[in-house]
Amino acid sequence: MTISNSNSPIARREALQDRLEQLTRMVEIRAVEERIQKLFAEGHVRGSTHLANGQEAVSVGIARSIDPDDIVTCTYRGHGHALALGVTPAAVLGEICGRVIGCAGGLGGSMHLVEPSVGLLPTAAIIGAGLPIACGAAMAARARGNDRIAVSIFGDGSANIGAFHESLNFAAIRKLPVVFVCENNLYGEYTRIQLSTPVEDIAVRAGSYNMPSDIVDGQDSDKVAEAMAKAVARARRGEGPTLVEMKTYRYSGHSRSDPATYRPAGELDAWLKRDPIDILANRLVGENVLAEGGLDKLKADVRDAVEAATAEVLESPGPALDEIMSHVGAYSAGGDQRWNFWSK
Amino acid sequence: MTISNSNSPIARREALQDRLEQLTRMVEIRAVEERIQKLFAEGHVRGSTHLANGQEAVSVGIARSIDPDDIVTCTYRGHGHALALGVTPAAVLGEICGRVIGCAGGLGGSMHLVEPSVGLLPTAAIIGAGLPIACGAAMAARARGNDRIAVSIFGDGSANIGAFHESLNFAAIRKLPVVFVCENNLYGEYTRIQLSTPVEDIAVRAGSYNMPSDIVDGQDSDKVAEAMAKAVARARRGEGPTLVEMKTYRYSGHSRSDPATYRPAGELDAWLKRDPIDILANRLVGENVLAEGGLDKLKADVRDAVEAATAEVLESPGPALDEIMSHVGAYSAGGDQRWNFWSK
Amino acid sequence: MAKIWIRQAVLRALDDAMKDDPTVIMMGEDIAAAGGPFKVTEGLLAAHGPDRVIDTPISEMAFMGAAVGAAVCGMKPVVEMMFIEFIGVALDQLTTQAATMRYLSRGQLTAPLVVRASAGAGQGFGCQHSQMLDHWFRGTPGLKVAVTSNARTTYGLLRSAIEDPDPVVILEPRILYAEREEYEFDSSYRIPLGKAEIVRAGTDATIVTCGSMVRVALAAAESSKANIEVIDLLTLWPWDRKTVAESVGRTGRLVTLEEAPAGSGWGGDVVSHIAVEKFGSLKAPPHRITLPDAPVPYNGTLEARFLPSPAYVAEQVEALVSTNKSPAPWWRTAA
Amino acid sequence: MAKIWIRQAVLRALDDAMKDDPTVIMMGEDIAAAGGPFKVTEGLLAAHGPDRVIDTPISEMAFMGAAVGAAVCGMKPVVEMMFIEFIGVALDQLTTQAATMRYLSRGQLTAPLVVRASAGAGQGFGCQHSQMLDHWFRGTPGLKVAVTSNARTTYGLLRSAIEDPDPVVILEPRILYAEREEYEFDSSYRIPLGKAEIVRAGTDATIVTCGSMVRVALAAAESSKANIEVIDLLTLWPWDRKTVAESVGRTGRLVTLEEAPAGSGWGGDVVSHIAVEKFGSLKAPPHRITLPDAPVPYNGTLEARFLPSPAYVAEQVEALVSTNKSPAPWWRTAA
Ligand SMILES: Cc1ncc(C[n+]2csc(CCOP(=O)(O)OP(=O)(O)O)c2C)c(N)n1
Ligand SMILES: Cc1ncc(C[n+]2csc(CCOP(=O)(O)OP(=O)(O)O)c2C)c(N)n1
Ligand SMILES: [Mg+2]
Ligand SMILES: [Mg+2]
Repeated sequence: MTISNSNSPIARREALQDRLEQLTRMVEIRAVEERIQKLFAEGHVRGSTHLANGQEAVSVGIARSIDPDDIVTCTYRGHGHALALGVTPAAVLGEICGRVIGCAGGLGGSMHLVEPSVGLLPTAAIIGAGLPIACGAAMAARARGNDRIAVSIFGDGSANIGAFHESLNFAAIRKLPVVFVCENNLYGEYTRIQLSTPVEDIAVRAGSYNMPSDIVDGQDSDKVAEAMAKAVARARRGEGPTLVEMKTYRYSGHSRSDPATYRPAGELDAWLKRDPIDILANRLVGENVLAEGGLDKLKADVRDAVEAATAEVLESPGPALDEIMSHVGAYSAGGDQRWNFWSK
Repeated sequence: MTISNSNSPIARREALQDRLEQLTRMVEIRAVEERIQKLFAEGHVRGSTHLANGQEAVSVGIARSIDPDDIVTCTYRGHGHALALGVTPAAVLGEICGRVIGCAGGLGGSMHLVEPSVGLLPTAAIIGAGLPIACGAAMAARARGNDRIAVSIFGDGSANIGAFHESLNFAAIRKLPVVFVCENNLYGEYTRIQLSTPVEDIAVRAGSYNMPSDIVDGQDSDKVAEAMAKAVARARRGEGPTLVEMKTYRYSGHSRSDPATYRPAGELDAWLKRDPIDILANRLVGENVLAEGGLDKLKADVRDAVEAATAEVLESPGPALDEIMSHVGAYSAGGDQRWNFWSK
Repeated sequence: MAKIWIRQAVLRALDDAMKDDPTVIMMGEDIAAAGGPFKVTEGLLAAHGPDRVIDTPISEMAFMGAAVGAAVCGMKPVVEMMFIEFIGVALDQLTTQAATMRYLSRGQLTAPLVVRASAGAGQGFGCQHSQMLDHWFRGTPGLKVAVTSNARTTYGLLRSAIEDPDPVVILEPRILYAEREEYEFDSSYRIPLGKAEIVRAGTDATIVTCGSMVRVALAAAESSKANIEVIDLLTLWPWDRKTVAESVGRTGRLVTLEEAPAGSGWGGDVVSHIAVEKFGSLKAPPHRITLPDAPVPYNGTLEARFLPSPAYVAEQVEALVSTNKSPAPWWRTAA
Repeated sequence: MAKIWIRQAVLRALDDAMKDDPTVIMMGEDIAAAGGPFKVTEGLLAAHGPDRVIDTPISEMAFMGAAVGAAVCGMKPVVEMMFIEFIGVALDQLTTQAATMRYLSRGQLTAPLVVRASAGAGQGFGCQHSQMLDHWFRGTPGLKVAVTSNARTTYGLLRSAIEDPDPVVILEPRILYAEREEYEFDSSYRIPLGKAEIVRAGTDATIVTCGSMVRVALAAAESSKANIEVIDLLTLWPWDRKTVAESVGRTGRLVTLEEAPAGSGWGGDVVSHIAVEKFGSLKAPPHRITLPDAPVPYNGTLEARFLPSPAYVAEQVEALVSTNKSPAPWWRTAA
């Protein structure tokens, strides 16, 4: 369990090839989300924050299926994805608490996580914004003669916005190496998908673009990884984009203060019975990777690590006042500090 | 052939129930388009103008299938639709020549035709803009407890813009009484549909919204009317929207100065063999509505009428200078002169 | 007089407008069943039904455009943009379609819709959820823009906007929703669009401001040695040149307090107009207090510095009054 | 020196930039196979291939956003918005995503893209295809905006924009494309963003203008009794305060000539800045010559009246110089 303690996003990402680490990371995501909830109550978090507990298998299943070189765009509901991709708990928690230690130095907040070294572009707070950006990243990869791909992660509700349609069409006609991942957690904010979307499966929309699609059990990280591997391979072969729909569920409300009273009785309980952490843990016991009952120990260890990261965060200062003006344009930045995706 | 001489848009519209008038109107549209081309060469037309010759059957087929009370939104390629809906040749030509006699008094120009009395909202110069507006018109009709419907007409290229997707989804989830009509003339500007759109039939996109669709021979006005009647009836019954795709072709280039060299050899000729005017004329001969060879006489008569309308237009003055400031807001309008769609 | 949350003033204005006019309908994301992300539409669905209070898919272009179509056809749609930034995916429908409807029909058709949006900074929503963005709308021929500043102006402006025969944008500073204040509803109360209000009389300088900065200006005036007049501009377009010019005529000094960077703030237009109208008669150069030219920071300390505070405003105005010279903003010296 | 069409200056700038920098790519509707709706990209496809000169579907959000993604990942995308109004369906990607990329990554990532668009009135394209709309972008932290005015500035600004490490909007007055003028290409020629140019020296008044209005100002100056200095502002944000202030310091009078209604024109910011900087030393009130607050009319006579003509500008400036008072615009008296 030492792997999780690495502070290098790249090392954390590479570690995900390890079976146990896959489980550990899902447990870590859950623990971080729970800690954020608490930090919110303790007054350390401003604005809003969008937890993704229940959706950990999607995050880890994606992250283990793509290279650190590949580019990822995702939404404000991005804590889990960021952690899975390799961003450290301290960098995630730090950003959410507005500290220098945060991945955007406390300037961005919960909706704007970023880590170029593992391909994570700043997560966007505007619905649909990440999809065309992923298309552009894919264009760049192709122009560089490189087999990198781009992944864009968004929700079921986001499949009703114009950018979804334009992006899928654009990627299809240009055969771009993009994987569009729709996390269908059945709700967009407080609205159940049936009330906003006249089809049950977002995946059917791929037909409008002559694009292959897949519908995946998003609670099973192995199934997620399997579907991703297929779509990623297709993209790398230059055959174009795929729309992959992950059927999943968020245990919490939409954002911090939402008690999610709009959910029908019993729905949450049914999903809890298929908890992604339990599903993988049971399988790992079968695989002899995890000892019977080892999950509890794992959880405790991870919780300790997250607690330590939290302590580190709470000791970290906020950004200096002159950070306000330091990253507006090249003129304000004191020289070019840009990340070069192609230097590796 | 006296019907076409009526100057009332409503009377012109109602006349379309007559078989011969259906043909006459198509001939009129063709003649007006040709006259516009000439007016352009003569220096009477500013900016750009988008002819729809070859697509007359779509215009007339739609107009005869809906009531003057129904609302229509369409694009800058709207001369034919305006004439079919009832706008007079003088009002269309007048607008394109920027004269007071024009349907927007010369303030709008070729891309902005309008005639509230027959339900034509100002045609929009921005791709996709008319689709959500039609949804809103349909909402208004329903709110008024009325069985009016809305029709939105747009091109194949417009089916790639975000507003298309959002509007079809919105109309479907609200079961709005809208008919979405896609005039698939195989090109968006100078780009063949295969280069912008990975599916051959726009109609398949209805599947993304669980919406019925239809693919229609757009050169046959009776087929157009038949498909429209079905979709309109469904909308009036409160069962929701339909996407109707008209397979058609524009004989001219995209806009005034486009020689359309991007078209494969023989394509235009093949379409000319299925000219919508000829198709209907032949059928009307069979129906004993038109005498053998009567089409030539009809064309000559219509050309004379269009010439007369053109003369009237060219004698009409331009708008007065104070029109610049007279229609910006209620404060500038000298009282409320608004059209009440519900007074009828 | 009862204390209410300002969000209740929004709710009350919407509810009263729906009661008075059956053509008023509402559209937006989660405004109906959930009562609105900021709870400003709570209870409207129950009171007016799902045909009038409408939850939409996440499709700003569709529902913004549907509002245009419904407005043209005789309804009075009130659209909620949850955060004003979201109209960045649908601006065309408002500024290019709705605003030209009257013109393109020579006065026969209009689009009398209202776009209401929460706007502004101060709560840690980050740089994509914290702007005012009135510059996207201001000066668009055919479109009006107003900003609310408390319960009374919220009620008065919203009712006027809904009754206006042309399209209107109402920006509601989000930070005010959860403020409580004394306010007695009067359902006939209206604030005419285009009229500013002098909310504090003074003799040394006129602060022209709007939105949540009105509170800041008033607090600055309270604490300041200078005797400051404060104008709540209320409508940013078309704005009330007469009230501002008369006030500046009395005080001799104009200060704009804007929640926007200088490059896009409404103060440019105000200063440029008053500089002409009062040329030669001002005691000091007109002075603009704006945000720095930077995105809104998330961190609380930075965001608090980013926004003009009462102390900073008082300091700036006092410097202007005492020296008759424009004081520098903090961020030039800080960087 | 050879005579060229101004559209050729666009083409030459794009072609040279693509030759010099293999990361430069182009996207837009019909820019490749068809050579562009205004023929400003003719031949680029043949010269640089379909991977670099890209025809897009009618999907402004997709290709504007793709430009952001490609820019972040090391390309230099140049996007054509055929008419600037079309960005009304895609503004978010430019002002909310591209402009915050550097900030949200603390300087690690930027979106060095260029949006080129044809803009402005004068050719009868009607009110939805004839605006400048610089106010949608101006003052957005992280974004620059410039306007071309002839072949030389077109070349110089475009090259600089493509080399800029941050996002830039270049507005090209459409009416100029078909103008011919003498111009010698120098592929090393650049106009630094943020720098204005004095294009005519004078002593009585400074006209600050940009775009196609530069020609109007120069013609007005030629014909006027007043001795007029003309500044081509070139970059609207950030604009060159120094050059303007120095000029006005010499002439004592500031006139802005803007192709925009007063409520959204850039002149507000210019006047408000200069009114402060030159407080007490101006001979006359700053004066703005703008468009009326109305949509652009289609009819040619009306559109010609709608736009400031050289005669009108000369008349306005002469009135200002001779009376030291701001003359009224024609449309108040006309209506
Ligand atoms: C353009 C835009 N419209 C609306 C919102 C507000 N909003 C934030 S999250 C959300 C729901 C998104 O639902 P979904 O796509 O299913 O993602 P989830 O939150 O379930 O992960 C909405 C409407 C936004 N951020 N941007
Ligand atoms: C948002 C937007 N993007 C681009 C344009 C420019 N434009 C005008 S017509 C056109 C082609 C439209 O093609 P299609 O929808 O097939 O209609 P058609 O012209 O064939 O009738 C384009 C790209 C526009 N008017 N609006
Ligand atoms: Mg969801
Ligand atoms: Mg077409």
